[in-house]
Amino acid sequence: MAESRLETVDMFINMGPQHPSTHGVFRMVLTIDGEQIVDMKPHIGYLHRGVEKLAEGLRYREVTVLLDRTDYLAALNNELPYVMALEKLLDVKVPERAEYIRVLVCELNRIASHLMFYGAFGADAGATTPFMYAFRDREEIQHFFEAVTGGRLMHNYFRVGGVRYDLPEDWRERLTKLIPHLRKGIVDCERLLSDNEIFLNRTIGVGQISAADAIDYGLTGPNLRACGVRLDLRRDQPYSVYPKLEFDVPTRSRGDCYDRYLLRVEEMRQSLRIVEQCLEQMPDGPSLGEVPRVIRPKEGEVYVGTENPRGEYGIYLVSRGGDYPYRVKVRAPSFCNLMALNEMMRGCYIADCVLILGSIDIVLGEVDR
Amino acid sequence: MLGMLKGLMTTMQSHFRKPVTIQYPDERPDLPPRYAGFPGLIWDANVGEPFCTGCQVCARFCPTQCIYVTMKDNPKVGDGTSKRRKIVDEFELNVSCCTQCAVCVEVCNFDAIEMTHTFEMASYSREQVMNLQDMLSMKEKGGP
Amino acid sequence: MTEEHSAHSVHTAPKKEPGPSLFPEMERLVAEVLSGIEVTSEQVVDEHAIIIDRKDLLAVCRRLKDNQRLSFDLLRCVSVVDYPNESVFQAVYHLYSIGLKHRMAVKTGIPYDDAIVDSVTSVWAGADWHEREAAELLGVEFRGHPNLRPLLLPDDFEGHPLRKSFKVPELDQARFRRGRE
Amino acid sequence: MPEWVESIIRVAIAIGFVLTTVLVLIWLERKVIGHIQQRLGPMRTGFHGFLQSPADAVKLLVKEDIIPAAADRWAFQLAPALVFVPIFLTVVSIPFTRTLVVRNLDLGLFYVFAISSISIVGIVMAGWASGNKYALLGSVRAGAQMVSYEIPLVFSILGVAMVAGSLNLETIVDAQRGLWYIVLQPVGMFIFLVASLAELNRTPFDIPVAESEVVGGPYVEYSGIRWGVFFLSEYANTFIISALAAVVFLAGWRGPLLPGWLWFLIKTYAIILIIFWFRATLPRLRIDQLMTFAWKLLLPLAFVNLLITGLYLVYDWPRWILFVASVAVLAVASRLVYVVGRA
Repeated sequence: MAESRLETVDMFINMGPQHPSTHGVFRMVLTIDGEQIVDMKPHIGYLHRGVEKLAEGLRYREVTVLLDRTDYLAALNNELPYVMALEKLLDVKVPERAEYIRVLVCELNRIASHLMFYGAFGADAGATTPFMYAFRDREEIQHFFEAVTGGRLMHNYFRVGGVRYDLPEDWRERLTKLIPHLRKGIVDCERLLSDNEIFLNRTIGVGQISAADAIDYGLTGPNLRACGVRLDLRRDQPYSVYPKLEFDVPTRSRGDCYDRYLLRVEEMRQSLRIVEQCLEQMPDGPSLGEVPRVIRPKEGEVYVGTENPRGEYGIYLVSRGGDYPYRVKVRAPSFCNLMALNEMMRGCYIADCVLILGSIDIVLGEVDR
Repeated sequence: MLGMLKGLMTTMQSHFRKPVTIQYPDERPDLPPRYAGFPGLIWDANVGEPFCTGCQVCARFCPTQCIYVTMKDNPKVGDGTSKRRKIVDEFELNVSCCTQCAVCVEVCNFDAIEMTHTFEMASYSREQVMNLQDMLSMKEKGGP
Repeated sequence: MTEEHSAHSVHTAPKKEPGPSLFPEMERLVAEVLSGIEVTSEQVVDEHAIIIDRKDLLAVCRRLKDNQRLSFDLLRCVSVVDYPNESVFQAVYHLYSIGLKHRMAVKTGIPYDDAIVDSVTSVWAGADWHEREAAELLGVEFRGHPNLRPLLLPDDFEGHPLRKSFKVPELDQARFRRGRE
Repeated sequence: MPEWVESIIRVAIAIGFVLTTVLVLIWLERKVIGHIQQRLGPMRTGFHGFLQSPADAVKLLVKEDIIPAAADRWAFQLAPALVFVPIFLTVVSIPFTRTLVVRNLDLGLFYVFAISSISIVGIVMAGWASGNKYALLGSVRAGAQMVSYEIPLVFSILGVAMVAGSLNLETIVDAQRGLWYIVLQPVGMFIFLVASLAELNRTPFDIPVAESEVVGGPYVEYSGIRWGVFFLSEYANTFIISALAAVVFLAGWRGPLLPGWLWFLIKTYAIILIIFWFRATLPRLRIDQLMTFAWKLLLPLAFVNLLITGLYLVYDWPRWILFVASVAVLAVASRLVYVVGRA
């Protein structure tokens, strides 16, 4: 018999929402041909809580509680744009010490978030130990947070005009112990994965996206910088006391999984640098400025974007007077980064799709809000 | 192969380091003073009544609306032992709802509520509610 | 309601006194680039904002992106705000230029009774999900969007939750707990 | 005592030994990996959690046995047995010491590989019968991987058979008097370890059961004791492969001072610990890289090894030449990992 054309049917695979490596309740419907992915359809919304609507029913000071729960791995970084937006509407001056405290805890939170990425990415690649190492170090950061803010993940720490509590008395000792610990932890992490041949084979060239595409899709943060675009709002649109601090904005050129991984490891180092500078430069003074007792901003609207560990976290705050915000729109970095997933996943393997999703480092809490 | 060997050496080294975990129910975590567990009411030992006057500010501001408070006339005002004209009658906190955000502590005008160190919320029922007595004893149980 | 009228009602949506421009440089540049299109500048706290008619939206966006001196290549956010008193939605596009490091906002009004606006996905692919979200949560239709399926809500959900007319039971009631469960 | 009764007793002892070993191995793995990750591992049951595995076994026994509605009932129920039986059959010919062996076969080495490759059928069957796409993917991966790695595995051990001039495991151990075959056959040892890792579905070749991709692969729908049987056979297999490596490359029970069975156990556990160590360190390969690795690197390497061993035998070279040549081959091969892997 001559060649007979075998009729084949596409196989669909539902990855998620209960899949161990979809980083939350994310669902991908994969069309696969053997091990290769033909098509991918993302489904989100399983964690949709309507944060934007709920915020319209809460008083201004309560909204931070909700924003903590959007990107729950970097809660402090989410509170920052909101309080900054509110400060702009209210025209409140923030004392310098408060600004330093904010930067300090934000950068620590960035390290904690990147460590989480590192651990989860290692687990996606099949290595179990990176996860534990990352959590070992992250736990130390959270101990520091417990001492400073009282919370481990949900801090509700930033206030209009400053921060809720001043740093505890023993913060210097705690921090000087924490920094070398983290430095050593990052070295451990690097030695485990960064040069590992299996890991290199798995990640280099996988999930590539060009700089032009990345910008078109609105990627921000480490995902964009891994493509070689040097966009960091801390530097390009300086806010808080970042102009006074010295740090590099690392970039990579290929824009694949490995670059996104390595970039975050490098960012942890830079964040540590910032933390060290905060430790040195921390001025004395009040940690909370002069704030009206009742927060009732004038009519107006403001958009503030800050550099979250995952990219630009923006708050568009509309006030029409009164005790309640009129509209709080959250520009969540993961939400935008996830749009480019399809672009990255073209023609990859099932094993790669897990890695690519991990390398974008999404948090479903802020994708769905 | 070198990269893999490096990784293998790292894991080998850490095998001989001291474990960082604690054996939880036997060993208790070392909580810093600010640690925010569930809120608890503070007892005014001078007068022998809670500081809370049942003004309901915390219930109004609670983002998850897990607090329920009522007030009553303070019986101790009559005999002159207390200056509080109103006092808390009932205080309830829905444990499964409370997110430990500490908004109630912040808005309280009488500094009558504080975040305690009680963080264990496992219970047999979904609707577990802490009433006034629990809220008061919380401070003593796990207090700073 | 004519389109002109709807555009006008948006001008009054958040009432503002016309004051001295906060960003004169930007305003001049934008006016130059958008010559021939009716543009109203607005004073927002920390960035330059323009209000345009919705029929010009695509043209404006394309010019803002392609112009060398503006080159707004990053669409940061698409927000749609509901103003029920004026019977109008306002779509706000926050733009950023990576190369030139400047920012601005473009606003356009969408009347209630004809809630359609052009999709900007052809200009910035990143507008995709933002517009889907807005379409779902506010009930605004984006003309020319490749795939305007619901994004976040359950399939059988009815209504548009981010509209002010949509009442969330928990938030609508007085903020005391009513008796014990 | 008639011979068949003695045989049954020997088999019972061997199987009993392997079953208890499995319990120890599971505990050991959790402890070792725990300490590598700076944790303690199980601590609650017994001294340092020593009773954790029996407790887990009891839990698995009393757990509900679920057969999915979409499953092929018969195949689904039969699969665990098909994985379990061959693995325990191989125990028969593993010599713990010269006397501590169920039955020493002349074709011992051949027998072990012949029997143990049957278990692939069980795994593929489990995946197919589950009526689950993840299980199917996992079992197809398992089939491809295990069949591919069977070949370098067998070829790696062929060198030993050539040098020893026998397939009888006892003879092979005796032939290692004075010089262990790890010295004469380092390439063989390397290929054997790598290929057996793949055969065991262990990191870095745990692709068929990859938790983060196919959520447990062929076993995803199994629960209770059926799943327990898979788990058991996996660890039993780990022990048997390690024991085989100890016998073939590390001279089994041979060693000074200590009794033979202790030497045997020490060597076996050393290899098992290395396997655990790998698991705690390495990430996972991708399926195409895995295939590339097997066919483009391991198999040619095994052939080169055979060639050198053949030349050594034919021309009666001194032993050190074989050693030096093997090390050189290994060095070249480790360099090739880069080149082939990137291709």
